[in-house]
Amino acid sequence: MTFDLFVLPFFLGLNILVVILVVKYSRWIKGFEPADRERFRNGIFSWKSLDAAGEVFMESLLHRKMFRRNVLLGYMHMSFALGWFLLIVCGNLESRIYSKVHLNPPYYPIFLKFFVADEHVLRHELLSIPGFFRLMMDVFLLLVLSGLVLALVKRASSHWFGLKKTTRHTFFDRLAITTLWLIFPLRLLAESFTAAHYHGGSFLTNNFGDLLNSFLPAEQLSYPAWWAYSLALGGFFVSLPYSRFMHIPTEVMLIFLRHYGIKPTLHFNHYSNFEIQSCPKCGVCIDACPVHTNAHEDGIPPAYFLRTLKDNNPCISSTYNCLLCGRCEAYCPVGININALRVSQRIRYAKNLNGSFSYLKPSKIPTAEVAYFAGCMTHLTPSIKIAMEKILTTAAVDYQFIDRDGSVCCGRPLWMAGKEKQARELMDHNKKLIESTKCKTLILSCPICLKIFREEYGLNIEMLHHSQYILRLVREKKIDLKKEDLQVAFHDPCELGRGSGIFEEPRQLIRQMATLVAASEEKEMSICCGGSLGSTGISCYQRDEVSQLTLETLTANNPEAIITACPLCKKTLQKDSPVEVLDISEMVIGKLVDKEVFKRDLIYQEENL
Amino acid sequence: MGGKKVAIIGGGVAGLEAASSLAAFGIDISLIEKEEHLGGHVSQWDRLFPSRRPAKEVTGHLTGRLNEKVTVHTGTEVQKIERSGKSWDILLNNSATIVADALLLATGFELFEARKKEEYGYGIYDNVITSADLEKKFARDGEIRNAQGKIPERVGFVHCVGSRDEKVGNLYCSRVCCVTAVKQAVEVSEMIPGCEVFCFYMDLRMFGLDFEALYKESQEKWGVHFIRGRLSEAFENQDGSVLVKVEDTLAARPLKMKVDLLVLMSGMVTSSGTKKLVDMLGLETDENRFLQPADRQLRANETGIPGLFLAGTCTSPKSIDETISDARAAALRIMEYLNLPAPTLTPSPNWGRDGEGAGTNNQ
Amino acid sequence: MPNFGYTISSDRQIDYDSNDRRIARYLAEHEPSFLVCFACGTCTATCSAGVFTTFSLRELIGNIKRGEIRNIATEAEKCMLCGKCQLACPRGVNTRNVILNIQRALEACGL
Amino acid sequence: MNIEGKKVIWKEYQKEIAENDFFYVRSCVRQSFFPGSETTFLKILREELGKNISEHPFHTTCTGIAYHSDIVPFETTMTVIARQFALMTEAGFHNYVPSCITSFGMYNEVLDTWHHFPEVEKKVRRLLKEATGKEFEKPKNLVHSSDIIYKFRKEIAEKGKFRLINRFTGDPLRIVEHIGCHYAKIFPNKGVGGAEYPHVLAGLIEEWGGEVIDYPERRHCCGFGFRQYLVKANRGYSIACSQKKFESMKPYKPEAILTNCPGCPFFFDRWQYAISEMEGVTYGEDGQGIPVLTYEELAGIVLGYDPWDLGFQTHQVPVEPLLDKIGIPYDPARKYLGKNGENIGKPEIASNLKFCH
Repeated sequence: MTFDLFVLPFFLGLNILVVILVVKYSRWIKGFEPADRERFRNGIFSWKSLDAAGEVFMESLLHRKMFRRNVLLGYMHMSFALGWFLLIVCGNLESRIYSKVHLNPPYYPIFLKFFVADEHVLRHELLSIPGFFRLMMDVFLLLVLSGLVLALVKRASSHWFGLKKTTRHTFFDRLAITTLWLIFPLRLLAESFTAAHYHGGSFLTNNFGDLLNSFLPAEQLSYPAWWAYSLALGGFFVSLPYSRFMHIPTEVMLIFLRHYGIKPTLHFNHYSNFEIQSCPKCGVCIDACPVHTNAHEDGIPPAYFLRTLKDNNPCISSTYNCLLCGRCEAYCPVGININALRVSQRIRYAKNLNGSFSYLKPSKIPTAEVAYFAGCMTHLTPSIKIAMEKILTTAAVDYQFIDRDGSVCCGRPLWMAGKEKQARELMDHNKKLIESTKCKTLILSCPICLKIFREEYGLNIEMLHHSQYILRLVREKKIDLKKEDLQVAFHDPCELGRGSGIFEEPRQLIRQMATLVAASEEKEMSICCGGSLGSTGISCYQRDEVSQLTLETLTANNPEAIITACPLCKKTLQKDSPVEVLDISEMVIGKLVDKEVFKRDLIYQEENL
Repeated sequence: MGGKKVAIIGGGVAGLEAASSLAAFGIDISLIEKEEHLGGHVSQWDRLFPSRRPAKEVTGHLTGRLNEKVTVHTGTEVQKIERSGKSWDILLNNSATIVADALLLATGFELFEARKKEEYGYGIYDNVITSADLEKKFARDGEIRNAQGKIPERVGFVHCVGSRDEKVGNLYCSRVCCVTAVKQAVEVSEMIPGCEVFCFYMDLRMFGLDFEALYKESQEKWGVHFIRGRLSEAFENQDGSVLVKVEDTLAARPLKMKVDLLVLMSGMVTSSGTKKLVDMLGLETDENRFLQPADRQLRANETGIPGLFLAGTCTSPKSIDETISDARAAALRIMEYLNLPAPTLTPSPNWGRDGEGAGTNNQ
Repeated sequence: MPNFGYTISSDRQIDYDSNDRRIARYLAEHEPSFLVCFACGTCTATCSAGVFTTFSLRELIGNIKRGEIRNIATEAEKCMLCGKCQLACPRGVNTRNVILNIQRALEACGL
Repeated sequence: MNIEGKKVIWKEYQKEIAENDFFYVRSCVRQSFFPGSETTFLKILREELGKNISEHPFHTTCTGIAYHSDIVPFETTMTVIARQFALMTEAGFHNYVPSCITSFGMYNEVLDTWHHFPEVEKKVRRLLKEATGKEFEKPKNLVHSSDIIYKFRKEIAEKGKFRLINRFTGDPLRIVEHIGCHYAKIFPNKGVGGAEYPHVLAGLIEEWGGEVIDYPERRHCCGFGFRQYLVKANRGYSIACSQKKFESMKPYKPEAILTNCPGCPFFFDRWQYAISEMEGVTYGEDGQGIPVLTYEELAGIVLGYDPWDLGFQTHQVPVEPLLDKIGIPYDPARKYLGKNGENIGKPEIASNLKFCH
C-alpha cells in the first residue's frame, strides 16, 4: 500500500509551499540588476555553491553563531533544524529498504511506518540495517522533541536564553508556530500508536506505544493520529511563506546569493527582499540595540524594523532614530546588512528633501606627500588638531593641512540621512581639493570621514585614520613614545571599528604608552558613544542615556582614562565621564620622548602663540 | 537682655523677618504698618517664582514667627520722628508715641504707575493690565477673561515697564519682573490650553538658580514665545484686542501683532512711605530715589545716622529671598548696635523648607 | 496709469497675524527642541556651511517662528548636515532634525 | 476704549494759550497747498472772535524744511528764527503764532536750546545784531494756530451755523484726526493733550458735534518726512506711509480726515489720488476718497462760509459728498471760477477716484 487519503494535507501543503517559494524567489531574482543576475547564473554551477552549502550546514542547520551567543538558544535552533533535516534524510534512506520502486512519492518516507505496518516486513533484529534505521529515526525524533521542550521553556522564561526581550508574533507566526510545535508530538503519537500494535519502532516509539496501549485503544487511535500529523505538516507548510519561518528557506537562498558575490546597494532592491525575509526574528538584535534598551526608543531593532519593511510601511522614527552604530549587524546570526536597509528607507523619505551647495567654489592646496583632513568634528576638539600638527611636525612629515580654515563636510552625514545626491556634491568638492595636493597618503582624524572617503570617494591613494598613521610613525622610529604605568580603556568608535574594521592598530599604539584594560563590551560588540550622526531623530536626553551605558562598559575595569579615536566620541563621552577622556593623538603628545622633540615642541608652541 | 526696644517701620517681608529675628532674642519690637494687614505686596500675590508656591505660605510663615515681644500697629502711619539722646521718639497718627533704642526702615517699594507709559495705553485700552492685576485674577477669579469676557487666545507680556527707561527716570533693573513674567506666562499657558503666550523682552535676566530652568520649561513644555524687543506702542482694535508694535531685534525688522490681553510688567519704584521718611529724617537717596545705605557692599543696612537702619526693597529692588537675607543682616547689625552678643545661629529650624512648618514655630 | 516716476515701497514690518505659521507648528510637533532655541547664535558661528555662504540656522529658526517663510526652502538647502551645531548648541536643539523637518514641513504644507 | 483714561492725560497736558494780540506767521507751503486756510484763520479770529492778530510782510521761512533736510546748520536756523522774533518785537507783540507745525517745532526747539544753553542764545543775539542790527525778545506765549482754534472752539460752535452731523441719518460724522509729528512728538508738554493722545483736533471734532475715530496707525507719520518726499527717489516711502494709514483707518469707515500741519493734508489728499491710479484702490464709500480738511476749513464749514472761498476746489479728493451730508449749500457752477470769476481750469478725470465736476 503506497497511498492513503490522509497524506493529502501534507502533500498539497508541500506543493503549495514549493510553488509559492519558486514564484517569489524567481520574481526577486528576475528583478536583480543585470550584473547581479550575471553573478547568479555564473555562481550556481561553480565551487561557490559548495562553499555556500557548507555555510548553510554550519549556520542554517548547526546554528554555529547562535551557539556562540547562547548554548541553549543554539541547541534549540540546532535540534529543530538539524534533527528535522536528519529525519528527512534518514527517513528517505530507510524507505528505500521497503519500497520496490526507485522514486517514492514525497509523502512515502514521511509516513513510512504507516505504509509498511505489517508483521512479516517488520520482524527484524535490532542489530540489522532496518533496526539501525528505526533506532536512528527515534533518536532524531527525540532530538527534535528536546528542542521543542526548550522552545516551550523559552516561551516561559526567555532570559535563560540570553534574551531580555523577544519578538511579537503576527497571526501567521502563531499559526505556523502552533502547527510546527504539533508536528513532532503528533508524529510521536502516530508512530507510537502504530508501533504499539506492530512494534515497528525503536526504544522510543515502541515503549511509548506500549505505555499508551496500556490505557488507550492504540489500534483505533493510530489512524486519526496519522491524519492529525499530516494536517499539522500541511498547515505548517501553507502558513510558512507568510510567517517568520519564511526565513528558513530564504536564509539558505541568501547564503548562496552572498557566495555568488551579490551585495546590498544603497537603494532598496530585490536583493533587499531576500535579506528582509531571511530575518528569523530571533531577537538577539533587540538587546543589542542601545537606543532600544537605554534610550527607550521602540521600533529600532531590526527584528521590529524589518517587519515594517515586509509590510512596506516603515515609520519615520524607526527609520531615522537609529544611530546606525551597526551593533545589531554584529549580533545578527544571519548577517543581514541592516544599516544599508535602513539608509535605503531614508533615501525613500528623503527623495524630496533637497540640498544645493552651488556656493562652494573650487580651491587648490599646495602639493605634499601627505595630506591631513581634520573634518568638521575635529574643529570642535582643537586639541586633536594641535596634537596632530605637533606629531606631524615632530616626525618631520611633509604634509598639508587641507581644512585648516574650516572643512567642507565629508558628506557622510548626508549619505546616512539618505541624501546621496547632495552628499556627492560635497564629496566631489573635497575630492578635487585632495587631488590638488597630489598626496600619496591622506590622514583623517574623524572616522566618520574615513568611512566615506574609503568607500565612496574613489581616491586611489592610501587613506589612514590618524591612529594607524601614528602607529606607523612609531614603528618607523619617526617618533618615540614612553610607556607609563597607566591603565586605560579604549572606546571603539563605530565608524572606525565595525565601520572600517580598524580594531587593532589603536590598541597596539596604546600598548606602547600604557596598559590597556578591557571594556565589558568592545571591538565588534562595543557600544556607540551616543553622539552618532547616524541618527537625526533622537533627543539629546536619549543620547545621554546611551552615553551612560557606554561609559559603564568602558569603566568596567576601573581605567584611569578612556582613550578613543574620534573627535565626536571624545566630545560625547567626556560630558559625563568619571575619568579623563582623550583622543589617541592627545595621548601620544603626552608620551613623546626625545629632548629634540621637546625643543621642537617649544618652538612649535611659540609659533602658535 | 530686657529693656531694649526696636521700632520697625513697614510690615512687609523685610519688616516681618527683622521683627521675628530680633524678637527671638527677647528684644521688644514695635512693628508699624500703614495697611490694615501685614505682609506687604506679597500678601497681594497668588504664587511666587520660581517654585510657584502659594505666597500665603511665605507671609503665613513670616507672621507666624512673630512672638509676644512684637507689638503690631497696623493701619498706622508715622507722623513725626525725633531723636532724643540715644533713642528715637516716634509719634504715630493715632497720637501714640513709641520710644525705641533703634529704628529700622523697611518701607519697601511700590509698583511703577503703568499709566506713565502712555503709549501702552494702561487705563485707556480695556485689555492692557499690569502683572499685579493678572496676579489678582489668578488669586480671585481662578480664570482669565479679557474685558470682553472672552478667554484670551493670545496674551503678551511686556518686560521692563518702568525699568531701565530714562524716559520715566528709572535707570535700573527691577530684577524680579523677568522671572515673574515667565512664571505668569507658564501659569497662563497652564490655565488656557492652546493659548499663545508672548514675552517681549530686552534682556532676559534669569539670575536665580532655578530661573533658567523655568525659562526653558516655559519654552519646551508650554511653547511660550520670546520676542526680543521693547514695545514702541500699543493700540486697541475694534474688537477690543490690542495691537502691539515692536522690533524683533533678532530679525532686525519691525513686527506687529494682535493680542487679546497685554500684561505690563511694572517694575519697582521707591514707595511713598519711604519718600515721607526721606523728608522727615533728611535721608540720602540715590539717583533712582532709593534709600542710599552707608555703603552698598559693606554697610548695606546702615545709614549715616547711628541707630537708624535699613532693610529690604527701600534700598534697591530685591527678590523675596534677598529681602529676607537683607532683613536678617539688618537684625544682626542692630544687635551689635545694641551691644548684644551676636547670635550664633538664627533660631528658626523650620525656615526655608518649602511650606513645611509655615506659620508654626513661634518661640 | 500716469508715470509718477516712483512706486509704493513695500513694508518691512513683520505682520505676525497674517503670516503663515504652519511650518512653525509642524516643527513644534515633530521636533519640539526647536522651541527651546534662545537665539544665542552658536550654531551660526560654528556652521561649516556658514564659512562659505550666508547661512544662519539661528535666523532660519527665528524667521520660521515668526512665519516669515518666503525663502526658507533655499536657505535650509545650504545645510551640510555635518552636525557641528548640534554639538555646540547649549540648549540641546536637535538642529539636524530641524533642517530635515523644515523640508518635510514644506512638503506637508504643499509649499 | 476707556475715554476717562484719555481725559486724565488731557488734564495733565494743558498749556497756556494767550487770549488776544497774536503775531501770526504763515507757512511756506500752505498758501499753495490749501490757499483758503490761512486767510480763513485770520477771518475767523478778526471777524468772528474780534481778536487783534497781525502778520508781517518781511517774515520768511523758519528754515524748517532745509533744516530737516540737513542743508542748513542749526546756527543759521537759530539766527533766522531770532529775526522772526525781532519782527514780532518790533511790531510790539508777545504772542507768537506760527501756522506751520514744523515751524512750531522749530521755535520750541530753539527756545529749549536757548533755555539749556544761554551762551548759545547770547551768540545768536550777537550774530543777529551783526547781520541785521536787530534785537529781539523771546515770545511770552508760543502756540500753534490750531491751539488758538482749540481755545475758542466753544465760541466757534456758538456762532456756528452747522454741526458735524449727517443730516440724513442724524449720526455724528465719523472723523479721524492727524496731528503733525512736530506738534508734540518732540516736546509732548507743548501739545494740547500730549503726544500719545493729542486733544487739539479731537477737541474740535467733539465740540462741533462730530465723532472722533481712533485707529491703529493714528500716530504714524503722513509720510512727508522731508527728504522722503523732497527727494523723488524716496517718494515710494512717503506714499507707503500714507497708504499704511489709509489701510489702517479704512475698516473704521471715516468720513473725513482732519489735520493741523501743512504737509499732512496735502499728502493724504494727493496720495489718495496717486494710490488710486497705481493700485486702483480708493478708501471712501463707493469709489470716493476720504475728504481731507484743515482745521481752518472745518471751522469755516461750521461757520457756514462758502466752500469755494475755503478753497475746496483745490482738493484732489472732492469734499462735496461731505458738504452734502452736512447740508451745506454750494453752487457747483462756481467751483472752478476764481476770485474774480475767471476760469481757473478743471483737473483731468482720474481713472479710479470719483471726482465731482
